[in-house]
Amino acid sequence: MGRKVKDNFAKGIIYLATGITLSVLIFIVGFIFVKGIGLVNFDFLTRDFNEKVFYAFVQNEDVSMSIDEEALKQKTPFDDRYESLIEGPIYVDNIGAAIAKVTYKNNATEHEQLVISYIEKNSPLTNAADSTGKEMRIGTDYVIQSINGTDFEGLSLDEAAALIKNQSDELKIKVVQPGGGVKSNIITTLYMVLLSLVIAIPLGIFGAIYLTEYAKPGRFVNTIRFAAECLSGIPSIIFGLFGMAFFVVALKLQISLLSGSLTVAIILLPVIIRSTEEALKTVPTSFREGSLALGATKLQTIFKVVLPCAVPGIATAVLLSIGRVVGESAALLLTAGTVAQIPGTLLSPGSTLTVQAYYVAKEEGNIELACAIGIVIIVIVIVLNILSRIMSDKLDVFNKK
Amino acid sequence: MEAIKRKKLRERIIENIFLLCACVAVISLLAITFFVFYNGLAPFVSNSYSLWSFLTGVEWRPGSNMYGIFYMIVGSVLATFGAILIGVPVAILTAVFIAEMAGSRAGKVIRFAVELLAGIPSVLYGVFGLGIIVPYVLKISPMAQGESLLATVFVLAIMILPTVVSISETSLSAVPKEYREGSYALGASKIQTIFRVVLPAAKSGIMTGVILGIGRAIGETMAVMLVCGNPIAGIPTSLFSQIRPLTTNIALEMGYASGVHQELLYSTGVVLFVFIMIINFAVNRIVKTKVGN
Amino acid sequence: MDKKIKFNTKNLDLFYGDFQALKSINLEICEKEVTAFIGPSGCGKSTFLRCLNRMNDLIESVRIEGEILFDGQDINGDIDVINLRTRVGMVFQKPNPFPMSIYENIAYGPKCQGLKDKTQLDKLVKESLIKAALWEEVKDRLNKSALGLSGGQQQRLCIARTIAMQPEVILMDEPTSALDPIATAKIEDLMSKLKKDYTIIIVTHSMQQAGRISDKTAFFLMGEVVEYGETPVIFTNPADKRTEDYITGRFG
Amino acid sequence: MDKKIKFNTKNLDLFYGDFQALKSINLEICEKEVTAFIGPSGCGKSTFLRCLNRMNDLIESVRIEGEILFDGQDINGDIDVINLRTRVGMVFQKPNPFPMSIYENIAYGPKCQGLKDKTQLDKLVKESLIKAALWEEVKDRLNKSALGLSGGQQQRLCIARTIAMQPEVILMDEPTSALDPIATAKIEDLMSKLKKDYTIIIVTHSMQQAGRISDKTAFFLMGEVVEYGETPVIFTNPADKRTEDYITGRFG
Amino acid sequence: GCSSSDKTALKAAVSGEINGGGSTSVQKIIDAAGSEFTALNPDAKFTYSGTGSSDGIKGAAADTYSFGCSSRDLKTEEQPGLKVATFAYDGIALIVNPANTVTNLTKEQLTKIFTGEITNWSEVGGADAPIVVVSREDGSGTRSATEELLGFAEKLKADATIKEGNGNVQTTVAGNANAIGYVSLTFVDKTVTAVNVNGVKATVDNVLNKTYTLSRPFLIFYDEKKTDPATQAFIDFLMSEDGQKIVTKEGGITVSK
Ligand SMILES: Nc1ncnc2c1ncn2[C@@H]1O[C@H](COP(=O)(O)OP(=O)(O)OP(=O)(O)O)[C@@H](O)[C@H]1O
Ligand SMILES: Nc1ncnc2c1ncn2[C@@H]1O[C@H](COP(=O)(O)OP(=O)(O)OP(=O)(O)O)[C@@H](O)[C@H]1O
Ligand SMILES: [Mg+2]
Ligand SMILES: [Mg+2]
Ligand SMILES: O=P([O-])([O-])[O-]
Repeated sequence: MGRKVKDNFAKGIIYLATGITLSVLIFIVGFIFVKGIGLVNFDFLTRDFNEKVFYAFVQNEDVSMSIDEEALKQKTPFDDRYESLIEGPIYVDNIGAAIAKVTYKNNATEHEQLVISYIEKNSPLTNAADSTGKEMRIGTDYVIQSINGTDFEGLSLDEAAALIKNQSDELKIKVVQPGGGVKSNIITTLYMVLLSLVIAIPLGIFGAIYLTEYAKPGRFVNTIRFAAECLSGIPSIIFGLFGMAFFVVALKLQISLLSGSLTVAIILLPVIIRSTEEALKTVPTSFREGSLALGATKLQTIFKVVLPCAVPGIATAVLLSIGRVVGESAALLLTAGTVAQIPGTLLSPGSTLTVQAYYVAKEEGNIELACAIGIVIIVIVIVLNILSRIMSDKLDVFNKK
Repeated sequence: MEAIKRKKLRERIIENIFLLCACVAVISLLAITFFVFYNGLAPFVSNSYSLWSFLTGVEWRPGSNMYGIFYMIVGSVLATFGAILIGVPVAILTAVFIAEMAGSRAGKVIRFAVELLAGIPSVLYGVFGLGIIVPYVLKISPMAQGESLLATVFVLAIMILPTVVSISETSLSAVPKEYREGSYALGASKIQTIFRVVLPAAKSGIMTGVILGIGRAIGETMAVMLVCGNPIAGIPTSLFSQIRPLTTNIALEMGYASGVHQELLYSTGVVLFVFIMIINFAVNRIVKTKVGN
Repeated sequence: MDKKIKFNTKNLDLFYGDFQALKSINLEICEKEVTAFIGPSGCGKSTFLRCLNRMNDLIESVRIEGEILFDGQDINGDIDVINLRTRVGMVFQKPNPFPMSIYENIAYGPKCQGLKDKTQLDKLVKESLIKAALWEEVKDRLNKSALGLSGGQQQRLCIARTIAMQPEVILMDEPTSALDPIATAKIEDLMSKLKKDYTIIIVTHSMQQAGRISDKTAFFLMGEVVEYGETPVIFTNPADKRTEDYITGRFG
Repeated sequence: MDKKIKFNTKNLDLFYGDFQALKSINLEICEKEVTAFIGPSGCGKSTFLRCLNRMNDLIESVRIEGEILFDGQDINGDIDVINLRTRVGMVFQKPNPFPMSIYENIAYGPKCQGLKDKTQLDKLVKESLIKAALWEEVKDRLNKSALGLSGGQQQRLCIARTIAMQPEVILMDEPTSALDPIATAKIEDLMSKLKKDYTIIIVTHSMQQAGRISDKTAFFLMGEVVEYGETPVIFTNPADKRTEDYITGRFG
Repeated sequence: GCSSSDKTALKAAVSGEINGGGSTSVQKIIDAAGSEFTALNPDAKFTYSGTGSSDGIKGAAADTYSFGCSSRDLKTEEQPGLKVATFAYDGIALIVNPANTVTNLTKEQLTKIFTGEITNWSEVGGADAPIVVVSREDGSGTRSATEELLGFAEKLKADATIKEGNGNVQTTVAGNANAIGYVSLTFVDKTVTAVNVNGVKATVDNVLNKTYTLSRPFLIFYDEKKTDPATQAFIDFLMSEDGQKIVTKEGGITVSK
């Protein structure tokens, strides 16, 4: 039978296409996970990207060790992907902490350094202050570089320990908080998502409501719809150009979180408008008629009947938008910068995870690190996906019986 | 009476808020358009560079005052076309599978997978392209490098999948079930129902997805930058030639360019812009004439 | 005894774009009566009915000429449409309950008018459902979605929803075409009860129904009102040949 | 003279999830007759009808137990559903023309069966439209979208579409509920003509219609067939008290 | 290393925002100096955006950055109003894939390779395979320094692969057996091989003793009239002995010797 053959052929092609889509996904996600998973751990998520140097002012005060030598040996808080133990640890009484010597190496550099491997509970290090007198934290795994102006470079572990012991009164210790993590990028990403959605979602949804529910078909609506269509087609690099010239330079908002999120909000507008419009259009006219015939105002009709029916569609729009913000790179590169720090104010620069991944791939050629950041991004995307799925199922009025 | 008046006033105010929001889209488009065109047309208006050599030149050497983008236009168009050719059918058929053929559980899983694919930033596609596709193309290529039109096409084809799939799928699911019932009752098979009734009924939504897909392909920058090669000159002559799409040209040099060089990068943006407009117009026309009767 | 005229249309023309769907309609509809519109498919009954609560506002291509006076006031003039629609309720041909619970469907209109008191709402919902002969079937699942009801139940829900608004006029567009005879009979009963207080205008395709329940009948044909008068007269002694032919089933 | 039995259901139960919509239905439906299903709203008429061409396959929550024999073969067994549906056509309660031209709507079914010949298709389209009493109204706009037709016209189009398939059985779910009496009369006429060649099963809410056109009538109540037999018998001398009550309008 | 006592550090403490930008090649050094500087001055906030030399020059002039950095000399038209200081030197390494048998190239050969006159490794003593030229993007300081040193300015072969960033060039070369590219000496690692130029190995020492001639300065510049105390303090720090120690530690070549 000709039709059966044709149908089976078509079915085969459909299965094939779906298979391709799925295997592409598995392949990509697999690639990212295989390459990057080795780098992802708790430190990766909780540390800043750049290492940070501190001068800590500490009172000299003898504290004896409360654990035995064996237990001290077990304490190796450093990251064994980059660092391997050479000597120690040795416990130093007058700072109430143990230090160890390790080699640090990644694909470009290789050198020796001293790290703090253990800190006693009442060690003087626990109430250190920085040079302005503010309280500061020193953790295990911090690199210790000099004491009272004397560098440890070239010293053996014993010499260094002796040097520390010989100091009296106040100690000025130079410590380095290790970097290599993406905490600041995660936080910047969340800020960026939140800010741009707060700007774009009301604009987009209300705009779409105007287009579908109020505007009479004509030149004006066509203009807006066409504008939205064009906006959705404009590459984000052009938005980046615009954002750079308008927000950054003309409005003097600097390369900053605010410039970035305003730019991204414009990118999001058409996505939200279009999807919301589509969602609103699928709400049957009979619902609107029914509501109006009951003496509801247009606004009541929209908010009580039409919007609730369109919620799943709008949730999809929001999801797409979040994906877009998380995934945006070209525009943000030009408007929010590549600085891997938590933006202190709306006007501070900051790099999102994606920008960071791009930067790492481009500048350091470090595909593993880019993939590790990719894993974090994918996990965030999955979590958001699940959340919005749950939300939209909860909100779908047609599902309830 | 007072209450009615107040109610009316509120309705009016909120309607105007809605209108205002809708206008923001237009205003931002106008602003961007004005800004890009103002800068992009300046060199031709002030005659500091000839439009003709800009559009037909095949070499881009800012230092030697050579700004030809013809080879970039060809590259962009070919890459987009190739990506659409591969990506769109796969995407639409996947959408059909999800909406029409998969059981509710399998459908959910695949939809989730597609949304996941959509959530992966383009940069990671670039990293993937750099890590897998470029080396692979290098293996089969008669040329000595893997950065090529072909690699770009593959990366872009993958990147447009989720956009086209999810929008097509939404519009397929929105087709009323009465159409399907009517078709089945006439002895049509599932496949016939899908291809003759459901797909045509969802046409406008699918087209929207395709437009967005084209937009994504032609406008993609960062992922492409890592796999296309970005040569200084040369019209691509085979799938294995390197290309320099319009977008990466802008992204590579915008950071520091100044004067005519900067303006001509905006001009590159104008060309991109015009392409998007043409595509939008064309697709609008197609959708209208097909659905109109 | 002459009744008060509720609706009075004068030379009403209606166009869908270029297509003229209503041609110079002049009708006087009396208060507290049931007026039935009959006529072949596509003759403009629904279109006319939708003029009376300005439901055609929703269709872009519609253009209306002439006057429709409601209690002497032109409803196409400077009036409050919302207010008009609370006074002129409507039940549609296809049941269109909102995708909310049964309770919310009924409470929707009153809530939109600002009624918030829970006890009052509860009472209103119950009364309306009883009047629409649906209470017994749904009283145990008021909080379930209305979409789970059968077609007939859905339509009765829509009628209950309209009744809950306590309108002056109820427009019904083939309201019983999805109902079985028993529910139909109940609705018909209800209508005769309601007409003591309300004006009811009903489009129907069932001549029997028109005969049974209506006081006046208008016969539409190709956008025109061919004949309008007391129902018994129209059915037993029509003035126009076309009416007679239609009623006796001789053309179409 | 005993007619051949076309459909024979044995202890048919149907569940929507946990809700049992049909309870042990045993019905024999004869060839080349009109069988009418009547009963109050929500009693399962549509559900049963949709079993006969396996339209319920489309609803995921449906579970069926028991047998439905079509020409002696169990249609829930290992049969070709497509083939079943070409032999058992269906017209729905709500008109559902496809969003294509009128011509394409009618030609759709035959084309799906592989008919490509333009002249044959043209002929088929015209014949079907004439049979469905729609030809005169649409012959000048065959290439216009079917969605522009009025409700009644749309429903007649759907009937024409089914007729074009030349099925053995036609299932109709309140097919005339959206039609005016004249179109209804035409369809009823058509049905009595068609029953010479086809088996017709119709769900109707109009007792009069059932009485006028059907040879046999089944009375459904809450998912059960209370009574089934020759239409005149059912209407004049029902065996079951509930049937009598329903027919005389005494309960619901 | 000797004493810079805590007292001086306390006295010198400044506050304010310093945001620099420009060359990516200098980023390691500048970031390290910046974090040392903020350790000494906890109230100062320091950021540096690696965007390329030309952007640094433009940004410093336009006042979007408090200071800019470049990895090449300023062109005369870029000079006006900017105060410029050289804070380090760097070598440029010509890198090939480790699988490549070519270990030495003359400057002339390199020039010919980058201009496309030599297109096959066999012409320079390697295997019979096409040469894939990898270059930096147009605004890169590394690129213009290399162009100038090898004399192929504006003559780069048309089909050279253009990659943004030092790391990107490096991975491309690492992944393609026939590729050649150039990066800052501070970037070279095991994944690629730096070829000898005119027989001289690319090392910091050879740059210092001037036998390896492919070297260029790292510059920092700012608008003297607009500069704030924090920025000035940072630049002073960078040029100080402590600052120069960081330069050496991060693989650069100090200007103090
Ligand atoms: N939105 C519309 N646009 C254009 N024409 C329309 C529209 N609605 C109805 N018409 C046309 O106007 C005429 C009158 O339609 P209307 O729905 O009022 O008929 P009706 O008498 O209610 O018929 P039925 O008994 O089938 O419901 C018909 O010819 C129909 O095709
Ligand atoms: N898809 C469904 N899921 C769950 N329950 C359903 C579904 N469709 C129908 N029902 C229920 O099954 C019962 C029978 O419905 P059915 O539509 O067969 O009634 P009917 O006799 O055709 O009524 P009507 O005259 O109103 O069309 C009703 O109680 C209805 O609520
Ligand atoms: Mg009608
Ligand atoms: Mg039914
Ligand atoms: O990034 P650059 O140092 O090459 O400008």
